Formats: sequence, structure tokens, C-alpha cells
Amino acid sequence: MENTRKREIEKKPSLARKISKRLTKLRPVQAIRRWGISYSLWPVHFTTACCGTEFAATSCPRYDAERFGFLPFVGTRQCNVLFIEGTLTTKMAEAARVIYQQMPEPKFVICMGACAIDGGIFWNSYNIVRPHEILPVDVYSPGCPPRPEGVIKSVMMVREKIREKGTPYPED
Amino acid sequence: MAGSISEKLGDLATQVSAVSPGRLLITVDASNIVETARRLHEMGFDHVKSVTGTDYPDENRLEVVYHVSSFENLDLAAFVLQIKTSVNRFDPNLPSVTGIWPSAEYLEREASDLLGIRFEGLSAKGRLLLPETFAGGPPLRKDFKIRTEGIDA
Amino acid sequence: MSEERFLELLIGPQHPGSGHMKITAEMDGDIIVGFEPNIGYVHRAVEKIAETKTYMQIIPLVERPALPDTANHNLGYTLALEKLLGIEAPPRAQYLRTLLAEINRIHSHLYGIGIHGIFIGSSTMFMWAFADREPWMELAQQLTGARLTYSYMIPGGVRRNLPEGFKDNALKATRYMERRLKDYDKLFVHNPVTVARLRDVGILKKNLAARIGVVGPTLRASGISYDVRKIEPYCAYPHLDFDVVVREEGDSHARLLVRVEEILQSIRIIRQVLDEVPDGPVFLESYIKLLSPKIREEAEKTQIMRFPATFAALKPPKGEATSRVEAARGEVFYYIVSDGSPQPYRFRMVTPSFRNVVAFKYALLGRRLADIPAVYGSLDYFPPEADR
Amino acid sequence: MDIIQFLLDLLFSEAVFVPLIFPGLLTLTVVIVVIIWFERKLAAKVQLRYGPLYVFKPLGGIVQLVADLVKFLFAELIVPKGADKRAFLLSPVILFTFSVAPVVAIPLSSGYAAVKSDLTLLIVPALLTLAPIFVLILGWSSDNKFSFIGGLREGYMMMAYETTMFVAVLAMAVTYSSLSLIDIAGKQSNGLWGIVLNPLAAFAFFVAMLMTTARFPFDVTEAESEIVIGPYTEYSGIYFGLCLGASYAKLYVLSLFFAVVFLGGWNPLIWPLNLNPILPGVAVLVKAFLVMLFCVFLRSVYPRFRIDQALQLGWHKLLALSVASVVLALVLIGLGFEVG
Repeated sequence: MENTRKREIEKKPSLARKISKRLTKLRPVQAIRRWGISYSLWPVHFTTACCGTEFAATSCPRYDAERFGFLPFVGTRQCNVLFIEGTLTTKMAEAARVIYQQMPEPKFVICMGACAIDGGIFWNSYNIVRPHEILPVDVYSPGCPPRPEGVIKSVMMVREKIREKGTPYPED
Repeated sequence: MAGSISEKLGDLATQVSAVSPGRLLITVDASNIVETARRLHEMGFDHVKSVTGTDYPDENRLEVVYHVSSFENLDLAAFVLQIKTSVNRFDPNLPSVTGIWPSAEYLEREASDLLGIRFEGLSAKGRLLLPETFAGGPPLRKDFKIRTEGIDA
Repeated sequence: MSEERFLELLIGPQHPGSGHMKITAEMDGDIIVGFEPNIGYVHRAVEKIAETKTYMQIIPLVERPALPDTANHNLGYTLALEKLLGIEAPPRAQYLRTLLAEINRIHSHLYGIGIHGIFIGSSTMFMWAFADREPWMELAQQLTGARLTYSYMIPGGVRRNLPEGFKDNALKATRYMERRLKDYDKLFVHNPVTVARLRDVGILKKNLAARIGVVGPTLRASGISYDVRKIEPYCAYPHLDFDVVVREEGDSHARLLVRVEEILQSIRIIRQVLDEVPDGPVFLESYIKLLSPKIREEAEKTQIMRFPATFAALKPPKGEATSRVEAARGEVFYYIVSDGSPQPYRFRMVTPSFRNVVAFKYALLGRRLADIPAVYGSLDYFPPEADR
Repeated sequence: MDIIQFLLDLLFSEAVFVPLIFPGLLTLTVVIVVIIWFERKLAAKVQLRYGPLYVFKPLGGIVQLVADLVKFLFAELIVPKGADKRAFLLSPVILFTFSVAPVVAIPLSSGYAAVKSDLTLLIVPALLTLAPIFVLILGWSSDNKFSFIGGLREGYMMMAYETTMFVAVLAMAVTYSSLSLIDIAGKQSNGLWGIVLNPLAAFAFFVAMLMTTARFPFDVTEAESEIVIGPYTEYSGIYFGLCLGASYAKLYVLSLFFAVVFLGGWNPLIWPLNLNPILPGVAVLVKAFLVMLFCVFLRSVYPRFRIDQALQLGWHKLLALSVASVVLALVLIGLGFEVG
């Protein structure tokens, strides 16, 4: 008796979920989803180090990343791109993890600068963390600091990645 | 300049000398640091530029350097006083000069964080730059090794 | 009950108004009763790493903490190193150093004004300031080959000579900037809303500012005419005619105005430098002699200097040197202890932002929550520079 | 057949057509998409940039917001651990509903309105008053200090602007001696628009409108450098879209209201065109759109006020101004000035 009731409770949401899942697996829906996400990459406002100056320059007049729908936004809950702008220190790494967890799926991580790849000029510092140890990085953008063109290129690469491979659904 | 300072400090300072244009070296004993600070402050040296230390493990001493100058008196501003004192590496205790120079607060906190010097009378506790969980000794000491370039790196 | 009167607000490190630090603010309603900046989020151990690097490798290292203001940090370090080595750069190099330092000061100030703008909600000011940084970075790029990290000043001179057509471009940029500053004035600097937000906010009185040891525009906005360029002139500054911008109010708006007026002074300096730059070598003759004849010929042809081989393991004699220069955010102070080996025994760098961090507490207590970004922006606080 | 006929009748009856299609939800969606695009483009123009461009290049990226909406639609919906789940999930929906609802009371021509009442001038502001309460609730339920502060700020602002707004509306009621929007628009047919008759009321209402919809320079509820995005900080996915939409819906409704009361409504259109209910409606919509454009354009001109300054302005200056507008209206009436 109890078992059947339990199954019912389990079944009820799963039916709605099934339908929604079936719907989202449809080709046109998927295409729309990819199109929407790829044109609406919002990086969260999280400056980890000095590359932030060049990151700011990326969305400013000469380079204007907003042309691509790339709009730096303030809250973690609304954004889908985490930019690691340069060195990640031990203290900041904790924050970076929390922010990554706060962001809704689907989300992407872009690492900017040599420091975010393997420490760069600070490779032997006692206080840095390599981002790939704590976060699933999608794209690296090399340079110290990368020029804004390089940052835009890395955004383009994420876009291509979304279009070619799609993005996982949160429940998968 | 060196003359007037050594006159003011009297026998507090073991050495007052001009090392280069605009730079004066004052060596004092660690116990006299607050009194020295007070007298220099009376002369018009109103702020501290830097509080730092150099570790000499061979001599078992930590040389603490205060760089002091003036903002309000522009004649004194041309001079940077280098006040040097030494403390024991294993028991680096120094009285805080924040009572006389509030500008030393963050500098002293940094020195205690990175060099392990204990400043008595410093109100703020806890680490400043390093994470609270940082393990290992004060990083700016010479026995704190980091990786270096080379064959064995 | 009394403990629950206050709301503890943690701002940052991910917060649009915090930058790279965590601010613990205790709020009594809308009033700040406790304020503790928790810095160190960008502490990358520059001082420790410097002990493992050769003197030339430290040049790019000191630039990284202060990315918007690399030239002045580079200059300060180079001056300290030259004091250790007992050399002095030729006059033309001194003028070129001044030129780059002032170009850098302008675009660093623009950075500060822009961030200040976005902090109190003017996105247009942010965009304009960042747009107008570009011509100056372009100029610096023409001179040095890099957008931000110039590494232009080396012991004994500068890396490159003045390129052709630079003077015309620079004069064009100065004229453009003067025009744009008038636009800023209308849109932001004297916008009634800006004035309402900034005037009488975050006041640092004259004697307080001196006591807590703030530097740069923050100090000068409090009525103290302390500018290292005048107090202890270096490079070409003794030969140049410029004014130290001082304001008496000591509030956030005064700090903004000091920044704007310093841009005008920098333009004045750049014009003088372009007119008066003497002819001659840009690198110390004794170092040029060390180059092999082929490289020397090439360097003479391209006007791009090459390092002599000794630079790879530059060994200054045993001793100490200190230097101070006026960077855009204030005085940078270097203290180097050499033990005669290729690496410094102790390298100390005190940056203006680190010395200004104390100002937060004094400027913000008793103010409102919305004043945090207004004061933060006015101090032009750059956390990587403070944490090093 | 009858059923189909019935359904068609139902769909085209004003009670359904107005709230759902024109000028209700459907039009609102299109207007929001276009106005946000305009906002971003306009700001970009002032700021020497292009703004959204590549998403649909032939039309200059006009579907940028559609892409953003699609992204929000497919984004994960996060309910924070400490949040009051029911309030957290319900209040944005109700907020949006109440922000759109007043649209039914706004007539778009003399014969085209869902609510045919003599009191429409009061219904619109009255319904709008309900929305901020849900901002307070959602700010509280998010279990986030910034949301909480944002919600409180919205509450304070509500008190400040609503008084002004109501007094300004009262001034217009006195001026026209009517409480029916249809009457009011009709009385402006002689070319004497409300903004000319009583500029004080128009100005007070306009500033109050900026305050209620959190436009610059009164962006204090969503002041990003202080409290992230204020009450909406914890919302992700489509719920954030709803919150954002609610703010623009409010702007839309108030702009329509402003167009009808102060900008002559559908009046430039002469008699034969009035027969078709849609055409005058388009005229009102265009006027409202221009008002909205002006509102969003202020973003690129002004920084933001502090909350105490905004409140001070609301209570000290605007309230006095709106009272003055009532006096002006009384004087007009007292002089025997017959409107319409």
C-alpha cells in the first residue's frame, strides 16, 4: 500500500518532466535553445586579478563585446559565463567555487591570461591556485594580459562550442 | 639634517647618518622605537611609508625597517628616514608605533602577517593578506622556500 | 536585542561594488557603523617571488600588480635599481621616461574616473573614459610596442627611441582629450546628480589625511601639496613647468576633480616634453659598447635597444637603495637590499592603493550604504596593486 | 460551428482582446523586446558603441532580447536553500500580473476599452499600487540581505512616489472635472493637451513615474554597485525575466496612462479614422513608446541618487509640486476656464 502510494508520488512529477524532456529533445527546440544561449552569454562580474582591466576594455567602445550579446552583468544567478580574469589566489579560489555553484546551468568557464593557465609570471607563488584544479574550464585565452581581441575570440570559441556540441541539460 | 635629528634623539639612536641625498639612516634599539617615533613625530615627521623587515638567518636577527617622512612639512618631505632596528628571529617582538603614527597600522599588520613580527599594542588581530587557513611559516622569511627555476624545479 | 540592531553586510568579493575584496559593513539602518575591508584576495607574493628572479626579470613583475599604471611602477623600480648600480640614464631617455609616465598617468586617471562613474551609476562616463583611454594606449603602444605592460624603462635608459610621426599623433591626442574633458564636465563631473552624490561625502580633513598616510590624489584633494615630482624631482621633471593640483575640500568630489585637473597638467607636461626632448642616445653609452658590433648596428638602425649580455645576470654591488615616484594613484616606494648576487636579497614595494586602504574606514563611518561605492570609486582603489 | 463562432466572438470581445492581445500581453511582449533593444542601442549610441548587433545583423540585432529570453527560459531555476519557497515562486508571477493588469482600464479610443467605467482615472494607479507589495514579499522571501534591502528600498520609494502620483492625478481630475479616461481624452480634442493645461502635474507625474519604475536617476531599488540587483538578486532563469518584465510592464502601463491623460490620447486622429478602434490605439501606443524611450534614455545621462536624496526629492519637492498643480487646476476652474 505504502509502496504504491510512493510510486504514485514519484510518478506524478515524472510525467510532467517526461513531457518537458521530450519537448526539449525536439530538434527545433534544441536549435532555438542553442541559438539563444550562444547569443546571450552573460559573464558574471567577478574580477579575480589584474586582467580585469582588459576585460573591462573588452566591453567598452573600441571593442564593444555587446555586439555579440555579451553583456557583463552583476548577479551570479542571472549569468552563464564565469570569467577567471587572471591569477586565482587561494582566498579568491574559494569565492570562485561558490560563484560557480551559484550560477544556473548551463554555464561556461573562460580562463583569461597566462596566470589562469599555469600561473604565468607568478608560477612559483605560494598563494595561487590553477583554475583547472577547481573548475571545469571550457576555453583558455592566453596572454599577459590578453588583448581584448583575444577575449572576444575566446567568447567566439565558447559560442562555437555551444553550437557544435550543444550544452548538457541540468537534469542529465 | 642629520645633525638636528641626532641632537633631537640624543642617545636613543646608536647611529644617525646620511646615506644618500635625501636619505637618512637611523639605527635604534628595539626597546627605544616608540620613544624615537614620538620625538620624530614632534619634529614633524607625520607618516610612515613602509614597515618591513629583512631576514638574516645566519646572524639570527630580523632587521625591521621603518621608512618615515612628512606630508605637512614640505621641507621635511624631501627626506626619507630609514629607521632600523633588529629583533630576535625566534622571538620577534616589537612595540607598535600606531599610537604615534596611525598610518603604520596596515603596514604593521602586513609585516606581522608576512614576516611573523608581533607588534604589541596593534589592535587588529588576524591575518591581513594571507588566507586564514594559510599553513607554513611567515613567507617572507628566508627559510620559507618556494620553487625556483632550474634543473631541479 | 542590542546585537540584533545591526545588520552585518558582507560585500564581495563577487559584488559589483567591491572589486577584489570583501567588505564587512555593519549597518544601523542605512548608516554604516562598522567597516572592515578584508583585503588579500589578489595577494600573489610579488615580494617573495622577486627574491627568486634576476633584476631584469623583476621589471615585468612589478608591472603586474598595477596593470593600469605600469609605466610609473616600472620607473620607480628602475630608479631604485639605477641607484644601486650607480648609473644614470642619458637626458633623452629621461625625457622619454617622463613622456611615457605621463601618458600612463592620463589613461590610469581615466580608468579611475570611469570606474568612479559606473560605481555611482553613470554607465556613459565609464564607457567614455574607457573609450578615451584607447588613444593613449595606442600612443604608448606606438612608443613601446605593448598595450599595457610596457617594460619600457630599463636600467641605463629606455628600450626604444621615439618613433616617427609620434609627435603629431601625441599632439592630436592631447587636443582630443582637452575637448573630451569639456564633455565630461557637462555629462558627469558637474552633473547635478553627481554633485549631490559626491559633495561632502567621505571627507578626509587635512590633518587626518596626513596622519593616516594616504597618498596621491586622495592626499592632494585634502589640501596637502605633496607630489614626489616636486618634492624629489626625478627624470625630466625638474626641467618641466607644471602645477601640483591641490583642493581643500577633501571629499569625494574633490578627489574626482583632482584627477580631472591632473589630466590637464599631464597634457601640459607631454607638450613640453615633445618640444624640449633633447637629442642623443636613449641608452647608456657604456652599455651600448658591450653589445656585439652587429647587434649594435641593428639597434642603431631600428632604434630598438638590445640588452647587453651582462643584463641576464645583473649584479649590483652590495647595498641598499630606496626610490619613490609619483604614480597615478600616489607615491610608489621601493626598497631593495642587494647582497651582490644576481637576485635581490630583499625586495620591498609599497603601493599607493595599499596605503590608501586605511582611508575607507575613516571616510565611511557614519555615512550611508550608498556611499560605499561613491567613496570607493573616489579613492581609485585598485586591489591587485594593494595586495601585490 | 456555433462553438467556433462563440470562441471567435470571445477572442475578439474587448474583455479578452484588450488584456491579451492589444494593448495587453502580446503587444507588451513586443514592446518590451523593442524597448530594451532601443534602450541598449540608444545607450550604445551615446557611449560611442554599437550595442547588440550580430544576433540578427540586417535589423541591427533587434532580436537580442529574444535570445536573452530563450536563454533565461532554458536556464536552471534555482530556489535558494533558505528561501520561503511558495512566496519565492509565486510573487514574481503575481507581481507581473499586477503590473500588466491596469492596462485593461486604459481606453485606446472612445469606444475601445475592456473596463467601461467612469472611474478609470483612479483604477490605473490603484491597481499599480499593489505591485510593490509583491516586490517587498519577494525581496523578503529570497533570504538574501541585498534582496531584503532592495525590497525595503522599494517600500520607501513606494510611499514617496505614490502620494505624488495620486495628487498629480487628482489635479488632472480637477482640471478636467472628470474621472473617466475616455472623457479626459475627449476633452483634449481641441488641441489643448493635459501637459499644456497643467504642466506642473505632468512633470510631477513624470518624475513619480521614473521613481516607480526604477529608471535613472532614481534607480535606487536596483542600484547594482550597492545591492547587486536589489530584490531580484536571487532569481535565476525565467523568473528573473518575469521580474525584469514586470518593471518594464509598469513603465509601459504608466506611459500609456501618461499618453492618454497628458498627451492628448488618440486625438490627432480625425473623425473617419476613429471608426476603426485599432488606429487611434496605435496613435496612443506610439506616444507611449516615445515616453518610454525618453525614460530609458535617461540611463545614459544621469548617475543615480542615493535613497535618502530620492526620498527627500519625493517628499519635499515633488509633493509640493503636485499640490501646487492641484492649486493651479483649482485656479483654472475658478477662473471659469472650461476644458473641452
